[in-house]
Amino acid sequence: MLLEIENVVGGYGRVEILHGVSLGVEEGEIVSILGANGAGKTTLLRTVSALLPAWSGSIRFAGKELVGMKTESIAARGLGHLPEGRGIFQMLTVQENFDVAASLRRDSRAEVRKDIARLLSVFPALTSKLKHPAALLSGGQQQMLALARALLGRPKLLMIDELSFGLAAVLVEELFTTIQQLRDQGTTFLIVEQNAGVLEIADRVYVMRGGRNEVAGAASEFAENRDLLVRSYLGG
Amino acid sequence: MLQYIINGLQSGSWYSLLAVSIVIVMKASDVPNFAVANMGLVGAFLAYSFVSAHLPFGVAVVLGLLGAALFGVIIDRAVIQRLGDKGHFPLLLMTIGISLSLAAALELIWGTNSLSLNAPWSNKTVHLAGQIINWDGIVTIATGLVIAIAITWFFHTTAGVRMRAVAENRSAARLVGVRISRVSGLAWGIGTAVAALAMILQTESSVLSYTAGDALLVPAFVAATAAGFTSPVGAYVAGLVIGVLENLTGGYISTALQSVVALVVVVLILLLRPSGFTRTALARREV
Amino acid sequence: MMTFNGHRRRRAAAAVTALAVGSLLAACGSTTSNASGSGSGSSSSSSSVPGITSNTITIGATEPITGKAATAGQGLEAGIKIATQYINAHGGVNGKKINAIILDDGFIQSREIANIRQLVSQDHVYAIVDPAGSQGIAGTWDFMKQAGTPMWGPISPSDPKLPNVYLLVASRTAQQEVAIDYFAKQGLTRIAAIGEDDDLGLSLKDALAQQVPKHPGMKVVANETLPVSTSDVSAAVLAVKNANPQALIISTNNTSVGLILKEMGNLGLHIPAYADQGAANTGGVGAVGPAGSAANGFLGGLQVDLPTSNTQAVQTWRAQAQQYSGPQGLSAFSLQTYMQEMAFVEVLKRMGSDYSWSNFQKTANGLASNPITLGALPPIACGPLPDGHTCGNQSEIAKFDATTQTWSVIQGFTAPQS
Amino acid sequence: MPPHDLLPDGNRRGRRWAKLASLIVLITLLAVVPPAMNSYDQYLITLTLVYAITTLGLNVLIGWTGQLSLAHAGVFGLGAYLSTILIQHGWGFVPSLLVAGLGSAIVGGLVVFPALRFSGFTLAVASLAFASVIVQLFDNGGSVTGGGGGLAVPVFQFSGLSQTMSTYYVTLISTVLCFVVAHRMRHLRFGRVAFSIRDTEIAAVVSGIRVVRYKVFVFAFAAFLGAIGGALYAQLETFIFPVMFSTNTLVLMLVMLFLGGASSLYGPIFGAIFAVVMVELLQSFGSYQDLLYGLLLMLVIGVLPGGMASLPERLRTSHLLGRAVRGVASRFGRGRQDEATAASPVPPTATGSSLVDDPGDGVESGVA
Repeated sequence: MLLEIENVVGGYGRVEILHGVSLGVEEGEIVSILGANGAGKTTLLRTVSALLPAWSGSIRFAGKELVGMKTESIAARGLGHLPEGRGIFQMLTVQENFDVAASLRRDSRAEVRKDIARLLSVFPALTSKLKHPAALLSGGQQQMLALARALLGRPKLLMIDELSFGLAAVLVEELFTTIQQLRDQGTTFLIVEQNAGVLEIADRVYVMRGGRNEVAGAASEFAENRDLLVRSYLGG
Repeated sequence: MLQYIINGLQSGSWYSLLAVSIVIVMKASDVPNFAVANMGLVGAFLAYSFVSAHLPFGVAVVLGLLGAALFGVIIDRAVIQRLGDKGHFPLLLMTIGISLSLAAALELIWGTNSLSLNAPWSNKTVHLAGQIINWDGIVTIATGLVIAIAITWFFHTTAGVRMRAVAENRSAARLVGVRISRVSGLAWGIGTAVAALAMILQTESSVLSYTAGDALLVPAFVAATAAGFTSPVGAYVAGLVIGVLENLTGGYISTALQSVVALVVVVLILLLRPSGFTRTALARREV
Repeated sequence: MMTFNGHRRRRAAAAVTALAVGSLLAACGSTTSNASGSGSGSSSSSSSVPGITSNTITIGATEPITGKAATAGQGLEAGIKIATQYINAHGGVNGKKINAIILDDGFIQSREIANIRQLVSQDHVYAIVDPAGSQGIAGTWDFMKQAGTPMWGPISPSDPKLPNVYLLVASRTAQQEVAIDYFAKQGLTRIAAIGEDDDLGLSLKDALAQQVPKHPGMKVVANETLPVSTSDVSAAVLAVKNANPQALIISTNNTSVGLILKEMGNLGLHIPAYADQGAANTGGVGAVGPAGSAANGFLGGLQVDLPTSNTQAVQTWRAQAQQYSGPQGLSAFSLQTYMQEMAFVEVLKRMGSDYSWSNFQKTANGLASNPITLGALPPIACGPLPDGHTCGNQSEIAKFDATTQTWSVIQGFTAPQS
Repeated sequence: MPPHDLLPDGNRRGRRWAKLASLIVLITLLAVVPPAMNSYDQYLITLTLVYAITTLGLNVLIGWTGQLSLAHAGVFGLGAYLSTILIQHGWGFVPSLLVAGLGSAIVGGLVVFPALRFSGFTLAVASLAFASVIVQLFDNGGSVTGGGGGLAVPVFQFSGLSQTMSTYYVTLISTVLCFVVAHRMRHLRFGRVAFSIRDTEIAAVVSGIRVVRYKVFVFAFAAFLGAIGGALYAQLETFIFPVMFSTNTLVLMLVMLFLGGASSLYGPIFGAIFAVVMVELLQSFGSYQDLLYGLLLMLVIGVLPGGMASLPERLRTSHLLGRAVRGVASRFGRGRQDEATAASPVPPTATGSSLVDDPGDGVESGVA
């Protein structure tokens, strides 16, 4: 297991949201977490990244315990997190957004530059916008920047929170395809989604409800069996 | 008139530098540093001690600034970062506590008498366009300008870009591996050094005492606010505006009213332009 | 005998207060009303007059030993300590030793009031001697009147005309009036003024209103008011310069005086400038030190002789003050409270064995016919109210020489022209 | 959600009675004990109560609604000056107290107009300017305000009582009334609205609450309390001058507020006790007292970021304890949620509001 979450309890302030979540992601997989609003998906990702404290339980990444580590150290270990709302620095230019993300890189600047060039070839729309403040990008371009920026840190596993949010269906489709390609190049993905379209690229699926992971299975099962999906969302 | 404007630019430069310091610290730590003036005084008193130990003025100032920067880093590590996730109010109160403690400590160490921090240009004047201009005024205004440019440049270096990223979105910056504690330490170090520069300039042209910072704090915060707490250039300009307004008020209306009038005018400007003096503040608001 | 048992008792009292409000708030319900808590019935209980026992007389003072006026406060504290030490070493007063309780008020009004109340109602001092006269002391007048405790020589408030309050030396206003007369004598008629936006500035306004009309041809050409504790005096000095005056009178805190002198030097405004003793810190370095060469020729008022004077009285004080280990022992403030406490002891000696407050008042009110002359102070000649409790209005003027860093008296004790 | 809301109904009712009873005991003690004290102790207790009322006003403003308005020292002064001037012009004490309070409430309500436009620090600066203007009025009020020289205060006195005790009882009665009113408001719709303004202003707007109306009311109520505090302060000090209402006083108020606990109703009382008692206790440390005061302040806020009012809660929910409870609870499975909620590792603090305009931090919104 690349990422192993075991019986994690946590939440905001005094409010417990995660009541004991357990799940795992194997290297090279695309795993998706589905669930309605308020199911605790975002809270889970934030807890994994130590943006929220885990009250109890264990989170291991590549064999190392993450609970107790700082967010930036977790990122440095190769666990990327593309947060809800994208986390783009709006007042920075696109180039500067990349520069910040290069904080994670320990290799040469030339390497980083090469990577940026490669990412720009994946997302050509960004090329002409390098000197523009990110605030001026369209929603889709911002999502591309967020993805590209997260990839610049060369994560072993990238957690993505609501990739599809607020984007046109065509664009979502395009991004999903890109993710599939990236997986083929060796990146593992854990994707939180409300959009069931993710089932087309995911290997496995967990469904969360009320702060617990209720159902799990192969993505194909869910894709074929809409009934199962609906039931897992609504309970029963 | 010219004389009032030059005097205004001089005192305005003190406010500006403190305001720039406030903005830098605010960016990295998201805390309004009420201790800014007294932390700057640490550098001024150190410089004074080095001058008293017969070091050349320039060396003494550099050592004072370094000492101040180190002090800023220590405060950040020992106090601010420990409270980092506890929210605004505890941090705000903590800087008040730091300020009170520092004033008391400075009084204990350097005494209650006003001291003179003498620069090579102290008490020297130059005649310009029929006006008598103090050298310390010229040096202060020039230094303020240089620092404003330098800080603006800094915010486009890698470290500066990270600081801006942290200011805009702390969590997102951490998620891409920016080490908050380093950024915070850097900001407190640079910020305190800039504040120390302000206090060295101010105490050189007036007197050095542990209460020297009190009168500068409010105008400095007003300047920082006018800049929306984001733009060092805005803070710099706002500081100068306040300084000039104060002196013109003092000269043509009443010295008793000079601080109030400046404050009120700035508020009126804010009422007309809630975004402050700068475009960046506007951009930030739209986010 | 220089004890500070007041502090220990104060701690107890504050603890009781904390208990009374705090622990009751915690509302554990177990509080018993053991809260008379003031340790009141201590040494004074044997006598009907507070603060007097068979072998001690307890006096109290509150001074700004910390805070913005610490330089002055520490000097005022030093003088009381030095005087007390000296008196006790020489047998005390009629065999009784002086016990001086000195509290710190940090130059904060509410603490000044709390201190006076502590001294009177908890420490049961016989009299308040030489408290600092900062603005807050006016908040104790009502209380002092009700308590009846004598207040001897508060440093420089205006006279509240209360039966138990005696002002020994020239007020700020009186000093400034003397300065106005002095300028008139020099033929200087265009007068400028810079005052602080509090009682200091007000005293100057009073002096100008009183005294300028007495000199034909004299007029106030500039009258600037500085915000309290500002560090930016340039606009005010520039405004003064533009009015083209022949002399300047300043009534601000020490630091501002220094800044004003410095700014005058920078602007090339070379006219005589005067400040009263509190503002100029005459005899000390408070104002002139930081001003450097710009302080040359600066005129400072004196309520009490220069601490560098060679009169017998000042020499005796200086010999004592040199032994004093605390700060500001040799300052003019120290000399002032020292002399005033000496005068207080002189009153006590004249009272004989009857220490009642009525006798104190009778003795003090009778000084007009037989003033106390100590050498370093003008004669202390208190009389009955309404005006008699301003026991002296003469002041000196000294000039500062920046090259030798010394003060010298240029006009001896003089009263304002009436 | 305060923890007692989680208690079963009967238990909660019991605690409410216990609270009420202990409050009555407390007030009775405060009524009967001080006459036996000396005037110094009486002064200190009165000063504590005056500070408590004043800080309560600031608490309503900052602690409840998160509006960082810094006009409070000015409003405090306004209460002091208005009441004093009215009494000097022959008004009775109680009417002048009330008129000073209401008048200041109207003036304080005016601050709300910039507040509707500004938030965070911009409001702070605007309100600070407002306070400076007020203090300037004291300074330049000629014979009406006494200018920089100040004003002697005619003190109200019950016949048969000393001046100090009269002021004390007036202050005690005022304190009780102010806290009762504030308590009622806090637990009525008003208080919930105020808190919702603080926590999520946008949500409050969306949910149809007329934020403007409530803001005006909050600012006015805060100014009322501040002015009552100021009027009583004038009675206690018997002499007032403009410098008494400067930024130093504001800093003291902020210290009392945050140190006591900004969102707790009783926080101001703890803050006031600290401010008054510490100064007196530390006096025996001579020249080190200011340093100790500052360091102590830093220490308290470092240990108790939620202020002193959060201490009991903090003790109840310390990390170790919280973990232990959860550990046991999770073993038994049932009821885990409630217990863990009551004993979470993060103590509640009054830290929710943002002093600076929200930086648009999408990721963090919701944490605070």
